[in-house]
Amino acid sequence: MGAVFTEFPWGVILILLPVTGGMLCFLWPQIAKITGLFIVFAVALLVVGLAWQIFDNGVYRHAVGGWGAPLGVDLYADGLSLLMLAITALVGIGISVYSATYFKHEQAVLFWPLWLFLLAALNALFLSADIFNIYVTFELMGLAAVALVALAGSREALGAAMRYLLAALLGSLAYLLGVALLYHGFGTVDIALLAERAEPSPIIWAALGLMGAGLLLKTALFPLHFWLPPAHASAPTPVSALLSALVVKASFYILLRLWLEIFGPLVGGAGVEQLLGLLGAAAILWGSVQALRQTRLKLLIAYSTVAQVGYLFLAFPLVAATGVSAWSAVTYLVLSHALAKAAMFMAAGNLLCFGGHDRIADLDRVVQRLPLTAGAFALAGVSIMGLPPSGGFIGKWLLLEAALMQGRWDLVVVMILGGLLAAGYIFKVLGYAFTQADVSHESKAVPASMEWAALLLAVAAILLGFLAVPVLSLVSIGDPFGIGEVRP
Amino acid sequence: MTLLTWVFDSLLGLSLLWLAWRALACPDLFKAIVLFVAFGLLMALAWVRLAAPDVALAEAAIGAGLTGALLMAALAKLHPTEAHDDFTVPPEKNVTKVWSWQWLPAVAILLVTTGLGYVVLSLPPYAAGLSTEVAANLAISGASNPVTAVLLNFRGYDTLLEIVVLLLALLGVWSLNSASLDRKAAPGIVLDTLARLLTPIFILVAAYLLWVGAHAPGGAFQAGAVLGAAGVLLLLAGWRPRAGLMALPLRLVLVTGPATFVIVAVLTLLMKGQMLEYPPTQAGVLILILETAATVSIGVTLAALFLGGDPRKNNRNKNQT
Amino acid sequence: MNWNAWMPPLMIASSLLPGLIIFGLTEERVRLRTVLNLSGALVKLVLVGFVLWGVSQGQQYETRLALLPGLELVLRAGPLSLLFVSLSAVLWLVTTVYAIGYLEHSPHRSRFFGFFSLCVTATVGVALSGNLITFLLFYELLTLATYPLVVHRGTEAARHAGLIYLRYTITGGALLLVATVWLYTLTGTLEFTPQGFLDSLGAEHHTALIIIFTLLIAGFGVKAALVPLHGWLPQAMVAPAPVSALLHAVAVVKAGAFGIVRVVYDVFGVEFAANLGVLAPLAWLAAITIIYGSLRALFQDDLKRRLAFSTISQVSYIVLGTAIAGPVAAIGGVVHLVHQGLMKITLFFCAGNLAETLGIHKISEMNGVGRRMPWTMAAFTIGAFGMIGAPPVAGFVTKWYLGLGALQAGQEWVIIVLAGSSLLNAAYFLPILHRAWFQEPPSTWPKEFDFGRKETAWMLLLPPVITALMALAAGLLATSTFSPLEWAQFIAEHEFSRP
Amino acid sequence: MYDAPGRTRRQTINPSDYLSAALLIAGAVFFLAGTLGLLRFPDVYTRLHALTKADNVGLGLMVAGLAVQAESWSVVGKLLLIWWLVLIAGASVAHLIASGALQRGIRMWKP
Amino acid sequence: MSTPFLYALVGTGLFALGLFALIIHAHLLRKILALNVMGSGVFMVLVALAKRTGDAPLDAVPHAMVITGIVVAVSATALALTLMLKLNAKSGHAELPDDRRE
Repeated sequence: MGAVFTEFPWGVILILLPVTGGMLCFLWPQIAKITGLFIVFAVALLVVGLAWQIFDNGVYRHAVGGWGAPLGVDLYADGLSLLMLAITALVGIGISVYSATYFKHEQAVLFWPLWLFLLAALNALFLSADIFNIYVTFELMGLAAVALVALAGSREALGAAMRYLLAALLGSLAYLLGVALLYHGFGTVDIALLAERAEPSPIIWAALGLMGAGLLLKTALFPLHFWLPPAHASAPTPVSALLSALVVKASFYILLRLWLEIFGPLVGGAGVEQLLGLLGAAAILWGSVQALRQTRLKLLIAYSTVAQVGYLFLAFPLVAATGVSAWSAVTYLVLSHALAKAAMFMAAGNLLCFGGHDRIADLDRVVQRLPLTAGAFALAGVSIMGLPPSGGFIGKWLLLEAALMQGRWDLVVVMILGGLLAAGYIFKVLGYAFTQADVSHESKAVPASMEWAALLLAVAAILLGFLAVPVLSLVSIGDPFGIGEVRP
Repeated sequence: MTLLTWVFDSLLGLSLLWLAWRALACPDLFKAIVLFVAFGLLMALAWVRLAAPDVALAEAAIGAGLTGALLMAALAKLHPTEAHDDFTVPPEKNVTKVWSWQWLPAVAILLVTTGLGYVVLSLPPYAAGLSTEVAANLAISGASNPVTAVLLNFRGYDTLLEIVVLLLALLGVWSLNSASLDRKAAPGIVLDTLARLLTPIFILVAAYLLWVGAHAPGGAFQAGAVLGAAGVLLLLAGWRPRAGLMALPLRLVLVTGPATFVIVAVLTLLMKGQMLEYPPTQAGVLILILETAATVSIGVTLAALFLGGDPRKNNRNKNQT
Repeated sequence: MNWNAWMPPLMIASSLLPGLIIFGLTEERVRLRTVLNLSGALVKLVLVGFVLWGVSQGQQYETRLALLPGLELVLRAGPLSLLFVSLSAVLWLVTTVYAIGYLEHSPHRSRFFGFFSLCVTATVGVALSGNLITFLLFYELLTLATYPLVVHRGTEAARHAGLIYLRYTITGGALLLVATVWLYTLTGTLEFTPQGFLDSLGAEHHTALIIIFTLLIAGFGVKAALVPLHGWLPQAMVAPAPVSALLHAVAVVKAGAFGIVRVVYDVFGVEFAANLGVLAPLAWLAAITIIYGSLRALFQDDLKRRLAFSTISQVSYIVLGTAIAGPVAAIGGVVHLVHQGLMKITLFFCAGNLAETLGIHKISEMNGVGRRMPWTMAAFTIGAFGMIGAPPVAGFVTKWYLGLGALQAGQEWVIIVLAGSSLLNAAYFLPILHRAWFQEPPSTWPKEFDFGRKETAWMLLLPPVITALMALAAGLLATSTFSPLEWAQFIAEHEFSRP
Repeated sequence: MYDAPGRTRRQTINPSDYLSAALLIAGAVFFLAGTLGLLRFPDVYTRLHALTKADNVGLGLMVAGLAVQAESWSVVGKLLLIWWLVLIAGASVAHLIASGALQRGIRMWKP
Repeated sequence: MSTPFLYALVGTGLFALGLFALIIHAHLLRKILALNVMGSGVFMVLVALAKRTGDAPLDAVPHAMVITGIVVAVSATALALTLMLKLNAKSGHAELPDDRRE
């Protein structure tokens, strides 16, 4: 029995299953919803299987076609990949449950196949060990995401989708040029082999510049964030949640991987980390201030994503001396932001559905009238602000610890300011949510499953605050950060 | 390298740059597209010079041909009513934004490009890449054309995902737009005849490319592109498939490629333990099966992309009203 | 895991679970809600009693939960914790009764009682915290749980007050976070230890430690309403009366003061802190706050605002007692935690009664109200005398020990502060009493509600009377076993002296 | 130009090579003329005229020149097929463009 | 300069041209063209440098990658064009809102 579990190719099925599901939804639209829900739950089970396997056997490597690198493409999963897959599955379930009632027939038929293809792309991306293969998964992810944004159909959404598509394609092309240089410099596109063969050279710098720029554009790090707020704000709600929670993280994950495996050891200490940290700090401040200035809820949340992405980059300059806590902080921030931001967008979607608008000043006592949704927003907000007890708090604690160990007071100040600004924009919303508006609006009932999906994800973001020890030991399997495994 | 080839290569390179520049800068969008198609054809020539005939075929068929057709169709829909004396659409106003700081990106890009050029030139003059690995395993790959071996065997996983990308693009297009299935009025006898005449030839050529791909330049993508071109021609001639075929049958054809890939992936996973690991003796057959399925899907998908919308949606809407 | 380890979580759960269930109830389920509230409060009381007895017998009650690698959540029921827990448990019961009466006809009661319970949960958590990060966790939870209570009325004014409240508390929380993390990077532990855990740090860290101390005090000082961080407190008066009572007497303000006590005694250690030279400025700050609060109170006509400034002044007695750095003064400071709670909650209950029964909000409207509501005003009088420090009410005991402790520590100036403050207290409370008892009542009250023959609803009347009696008892029976004073002495023996 | 493995290059020059060269050069001349016409003629109809006529003949000559070099008849067949395809495609498209231009009322150039 | 490097430089030049056009032009059709030109540039770098094998057999891996890339590019172009048309139908402009010059 055990052998079946430890030998089963969970990782491969994680990619093939959603692809199959997407095709089934495409072929038989009438069963799209059922298929979609089934696949998403099955994917979650597969992730559990993969986790079991990785826990037993250590890292997972699958040589597609039996060739192995450098000739073939490898799939690879360590603790970090596993965690990304897990969060994708978890948020995916929340989003699917939400979408099952959110999308009505016409849109539902379109949503499910696109979402399943996106899920396949995400899984493939987190499992890929091959930089060209990553390019293909990026395109799969990007096209699916753009089509999903455009599902909203409004003029704003179409414009935002267009801008998003252009940015995504530009990012991909820059990335691909970097891939070309790396391949011709070192004769392979396998990450592990590149890590072995690469040595400091102009090629490395050019590849870092190109791939870095492309990935930063996709990750929407300030000042390359211009495409994100309109896209995330005007997309259909579950799509906004998907984009902010998962898609942005995917490109960050690749950036992190490449940095850890290839670029970091070669160009570390040359100021790249400082630049990333600086941009991260700027993103936190700029994104937060912009969020504070918004009068529309979804735009506010989108700008909050811009700010939260900044936190992820603060870790880069802090790694040199404190390895463990800075990367652990990043892991934790990624996880908690995924959960919290998905919950927050869903809550915003519920409010939009309830009142027919998302003007913050007219929220009109939704705390009383839509308590589950308001609760979801508040709990997600706690994590975003980094208040205890929440996943966001753990991430912020670890990051602060790293910054203080290095005496980086500038970053400490930015983090604290970011937290205060976050509190500012979140309580701005909550304040109006408690307050009676001047004009009362008609309201529409919100389906219970949409409220509960948001609330449960938010609760998960809070509970994450108590799971740091197991989660951090899980992520250290395979030593993705090069600092040793922490086995409980 | 002889002087002649050097001159030729330099001329070709400069022509490419010049055509690209004109295509991007010329004020008339129609001309820009024509120039872009010409650019694509010259690219195909460059691929031949670079000893990449497979890429040349793909570029000519997909990069220049189908992309050009898509661009033209889009332009026609963008300005559907305005007819012009010189047979083109009106020049775009404000072709380039008159920015006083336009020099800024120009200088930045120039600097970056110079750096990139330096980096490219810093590469060693000889590098084997993966050529030895490919050659060593070619015999058991099931195809003697190394490009096909890479596409369908060594890196077959990329191709699986790529075919899904194509399907996904169609899904995206369909989610945005619906297409009419009404037969266009009076396609004209010449075009009609041409389409009737060429379609069987195109199918024949596609089959040939597919078959030849195993050992010579060609393969599923080129064949699919030719098939797609046939579809484009038929659509241009006003031909429309029966509405009844638009639901499941069309979709089944569209997913044939990716579905076959997935099935083969699962089967090989079960048999050999690794996804897409073919038994050497059956590799040739499996590749042929995969390529055939892919060709059909690619061809139909490309034609459907040219149609530019969901034919079923339109049908359904009409039934409702 | 033995049973003792279950006690601290149970004490927290006894208010958390009812709170969570209440959130799920509809407005109409009044009876179930009341049952849940009261049974939660009673269970907590029983648990606290049990643990109190256990601790006095030398039992250990501790729970640990790994939070981060190398860092744990620690809940420990020590003597000092229990003093605060007992106060919270008792006053929660009383306030719940009062709140049920007070909010009888107002909307959103499920939400109110839910957050109310959460608030108590956070307070108990703050009390039981065994290290600084646990403290921080519950301290922030307290901020979050009180915000909905402050903005409960849903008016524009409430929203504004909530904003100001958050501006102060969240900033304070951020300072605390920085200080805590910084401390952790220096020491690698955050465990509350009698006499502190910083002895081992060399002199080169002393500047950093002074800054950390300042940050911590600033962080806690926000909730403890130390001048100049007190600005939110008068604003928060917009909340319903039970909330004000809770904020002022039990939860928020006390959590801040308690935090300062913890920092001085269990993080830095009195001696270490005194050697660092940080206690004298703290004492001065407390003294300034005492005088400033009293002075401002003098000029308020709004009853609740006057009480709010009085709170600012009174809570700093606790800080003062802590900062004087002597064992006797420490007893005075710690016991005031309880005494001030009992007295101030009485006063706020009474203020609420006046508002709910007669529509009185201003002191100038209180002429002759003692005749109309004798029981309420009797309770008010006891509370007021306690605040002034007149024997035999509890407040006197505090001031006595503070003065004695100051003399013992050689800080005579404190006596002047105490005397001045008492004079000012008298100056702003006695006129109220004079108006209430000796002026002629007007022909009509601003907004009178009919309660038949009774002066007001019994659920509103009973709580202030009980708390007033308790304040009286705490003073009269100060030397009996299990009196707050005895317990404070027990704490001083166990926690503040070197083992 | 395509260096496929297995194919050997002939190094000596045969008489047939001269024929090829002549045909190819002649074809190139026609292409050049056609291109000039496309660029310099005044309206759409005359340009079409220049293009199709010159293209067809030019390509035919090219095909002939290459056919001389062909190794097998199947290659010759393929080359002829290409020429034939271009012929009918060119003719049809020229017709379509011209009729489209007429439909839209574009007048013919008169000197 | 040998053929591979010559074409690789042309490839970087195309990339740069495309990037410049992508930035300065407002019309979406032109932006799409620009992206296609950029893509061609990248593909050219990929294939050109693969010719550096000397006497060894050709390196087919980049060729296969470029074929994959071409298919991906046409997919993206098709989606982008449809999106542009839809946007044009809704807003009357084939330009992004911020880029439009009034």
